[in-house]
Amino acid sequence: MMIFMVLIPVLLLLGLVLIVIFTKNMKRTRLKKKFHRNFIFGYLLLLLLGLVVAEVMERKVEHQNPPKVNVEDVEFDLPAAIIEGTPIPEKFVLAKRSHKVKGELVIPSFTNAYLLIERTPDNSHTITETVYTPELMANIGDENDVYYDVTERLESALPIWESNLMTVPKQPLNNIQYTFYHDSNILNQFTGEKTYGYSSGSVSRSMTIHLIVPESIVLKLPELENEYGTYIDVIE
Amino acid sequence: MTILFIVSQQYLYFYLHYTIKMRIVHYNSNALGNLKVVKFLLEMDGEKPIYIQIAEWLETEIIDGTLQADDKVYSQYQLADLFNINPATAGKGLTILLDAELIYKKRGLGTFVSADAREKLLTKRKSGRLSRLVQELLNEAALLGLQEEQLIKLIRAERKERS
Amino acid sequence: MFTTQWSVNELAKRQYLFKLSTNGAVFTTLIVLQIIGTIFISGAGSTFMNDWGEGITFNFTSISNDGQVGLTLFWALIVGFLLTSAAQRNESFSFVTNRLTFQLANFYFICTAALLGGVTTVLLGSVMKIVALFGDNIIIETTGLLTSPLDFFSRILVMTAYTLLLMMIGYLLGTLIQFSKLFIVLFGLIWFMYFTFGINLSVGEGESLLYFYYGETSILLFILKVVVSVSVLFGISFFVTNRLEVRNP
Amino acid sequence: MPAITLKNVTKSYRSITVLNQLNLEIRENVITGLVGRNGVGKTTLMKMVAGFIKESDGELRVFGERPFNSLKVSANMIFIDDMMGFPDALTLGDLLMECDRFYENWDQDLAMRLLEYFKLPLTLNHRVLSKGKRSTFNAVVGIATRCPLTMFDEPITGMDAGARRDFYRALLKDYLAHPRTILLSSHHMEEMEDLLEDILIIDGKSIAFHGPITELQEKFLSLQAKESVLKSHATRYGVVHRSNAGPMTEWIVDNEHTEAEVDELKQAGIRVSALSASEAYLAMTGQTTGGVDDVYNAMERE
Repeated sequence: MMIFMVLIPVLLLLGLVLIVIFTKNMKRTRLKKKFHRNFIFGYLLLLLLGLVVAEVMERKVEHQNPPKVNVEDVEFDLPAAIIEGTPIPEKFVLAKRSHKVKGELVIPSFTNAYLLIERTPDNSHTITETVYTPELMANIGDENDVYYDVTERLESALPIWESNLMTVPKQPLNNIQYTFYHDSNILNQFTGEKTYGYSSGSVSRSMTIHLIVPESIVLKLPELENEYGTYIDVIE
Repeated sequence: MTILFIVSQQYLYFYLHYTIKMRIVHYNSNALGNLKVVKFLLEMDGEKPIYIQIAEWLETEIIDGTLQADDKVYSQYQLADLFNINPATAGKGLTILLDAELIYKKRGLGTFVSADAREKLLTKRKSGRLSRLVQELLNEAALLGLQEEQLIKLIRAERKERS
Repeated sequence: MFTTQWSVNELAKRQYLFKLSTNGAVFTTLIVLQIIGTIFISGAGSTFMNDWGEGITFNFTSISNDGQVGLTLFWALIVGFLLTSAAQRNESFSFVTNRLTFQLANFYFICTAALLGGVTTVLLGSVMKIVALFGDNIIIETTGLLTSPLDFFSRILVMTAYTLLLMMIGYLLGTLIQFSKLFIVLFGLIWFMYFTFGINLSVGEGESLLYFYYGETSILLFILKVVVSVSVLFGISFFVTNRLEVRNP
Repeated sequence: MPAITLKNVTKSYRSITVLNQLNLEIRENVITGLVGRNGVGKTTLMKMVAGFIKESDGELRVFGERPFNSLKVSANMIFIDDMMGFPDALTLGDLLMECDRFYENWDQDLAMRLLEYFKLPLTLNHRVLSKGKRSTFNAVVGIATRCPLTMFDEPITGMDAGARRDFYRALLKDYLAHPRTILLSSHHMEEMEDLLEDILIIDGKSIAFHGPITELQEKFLSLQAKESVLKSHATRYGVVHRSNAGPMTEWIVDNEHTEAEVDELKQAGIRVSALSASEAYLAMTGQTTGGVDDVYNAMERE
């Protein structure tokens, strides 16, 4: 470690020397006065053109920044809200369905979803299902911990019901691309724009399926002790 | 410059040929005005000072009639250009002639050849230079141990050959 | 006898024009650096990828003109340094100058270079923005020239100010080294100590010197700070160079 | 008023004194030759006059001004030497334009014609020129700037014989048309001596001679004979330099002879001749041929 600490300034110095030599050599090239002048003005013209194009494109190209969420709003505890019955914002609800099931409910093992089963002392054969959307929020180097809510871009597949069988299908592949631009922080000293760091993070939650199953229906769940076991909670 | 060179007329010789032994004597006048011999400037085998050459060249121009009496003489700048030398040096060449009264100045017009310049030069060459050459001859003869008759014989023989 | 009489201003102006015509390479170097930076550093952007099990791949490209800003500031330091070279002095002193006009011309040149650095860096922002606009799902967190012209010009001002500051620092370092080569040893030592033992030269917090400028929120105070700093840096350089002999063996 | 005045001017670098207590007046509008052996401080003197370096002690005035940091002196002076820094980025044509920018008396037409004559295309870069061509270009700049004080330090370095002749000719012609103070240093004194009015010889950190070149020519006589003859006849004159060239011994003596004395010498078989200015200079600074013989003679004796 100490060796590394000693090496850093040496390497930096070496880089500095290399750049000095490079710059000096630039001076020594046989480029003439006229070349430099044309080069500079050509470049400036190109940049101005770039500015105009950027201004026009910014208006022509459709883009809408995803909604921003503050860090404290990111962690809405959905399971707790479900269990405690506190109101859940409408935007989380992906589907609300009910199914007639006789005798038993068979659920094969699945991945990428959280299943919450609530038993009711009800002898009807109706299972109420509420599917809550998976969530994805990304922080792109925002030092103030503001997240972009990109949940809308996620595609998800709803559980499939066939008589007394509920299958949670494999979720479709979600490949989300974002291109992010901001001006260098140093330039924004007086513009009031945010400063961006160089680390990013994200918060995500998988799809939540909430089933209200009457007690008369026998549950046939996959082995709880398997590696996905924690994805299913049964509230008696 | 406080030192002023005056070239005494009777000791001033001009030479047409570099190979001939020559001697120029300079007099220096000090502030009191009495003349005192200070320096010799001799040209033996080496090259002559350029201003002497200039003076000489002008002399020759006067003797061979290229420059007639009352003709305008080259200015020092023309001479400088002509000989590729410093104008001050050229001026010094002119000064030699001025001091010898071979040329004269007309204010604002330039320098002109004196009426008696050619005459003076011819006399001087006869008396001055020739006698000087005779002196040189006698020096050489003494060195070789030649008698006067032998010397005269030599001269006669040379003359005969030429004629 | 004298035939020519120049005023200091007139001559400083002419020396400045002379500098502009002889130091075109300084600007060309900046442009080459910026282009290289644009292509290799920021052009590719920085891509972050997150993968959740089998389902989601989240991929985003962050584009900014940070790279160009860094390169331009680095260039500024080097250029300031190089302007003090013996060759630069000899070139100027081949023509009419004294040390004052030489210094003034250098200063004007530095200001020009700083302005060019400031303008090009900010304009490169819009070039980078175009690159971003070709991407998918664009997030743009900046205001353009038309949406808020004041912000746009404040960016140019800030960048120019920092470039100017760094150039003057490079210029002072170079001047001191020209004055005595012993300064190389001193600077080398400081540099080494700084990195090896983390000895902090600035009083108080680690970033206090930088924060003196960067932490300033009032644009007027910022300008004042920069002007005063540049004057002090230039003053020291001038004081040192005014006694410097040119082309001495 | 003299163009350049030095009163007790000393220049030293740390502990090394290069020029010691110089007193000097260079006349205005005169071409002065500056000669001396290598390293006697000719260039140092010129750089001081140019204001590049500062005198350590004494009073130096150029046109009545202290040259160090003087804009007036800089504007009215040009110093040409082969170390002149010209920017690489500029072509010869660009450089001429820069001269035009800085020098009021600059004659662009003359400069272009001279460059054309010397076969130096305007599109060339200064850096790619050969040594001789570079000297030629610098010399052209020196002539065409027509500065009231023009200094050339070894201007003919690397030039071929033709270029040297042309340079001296051009300098003279321009001087005749536009008289100015010119300071010219060169090792090739014999080539430039016709051009000079005054000569300044620096030897041993101080001035050995300063005055019209004709005065220098008249300063000495050369006596050549067998050593025994010289010893018996010529000992009363101050001998500046002795050397053995072949079987003859040459003594260079002060020229303070009467005519009779010279006759006497000649009768004794001594060859008496005048010296050219450059021979006189070499004698004064101990550079005449044969001087190095002493070294070998001394070694043989041991």
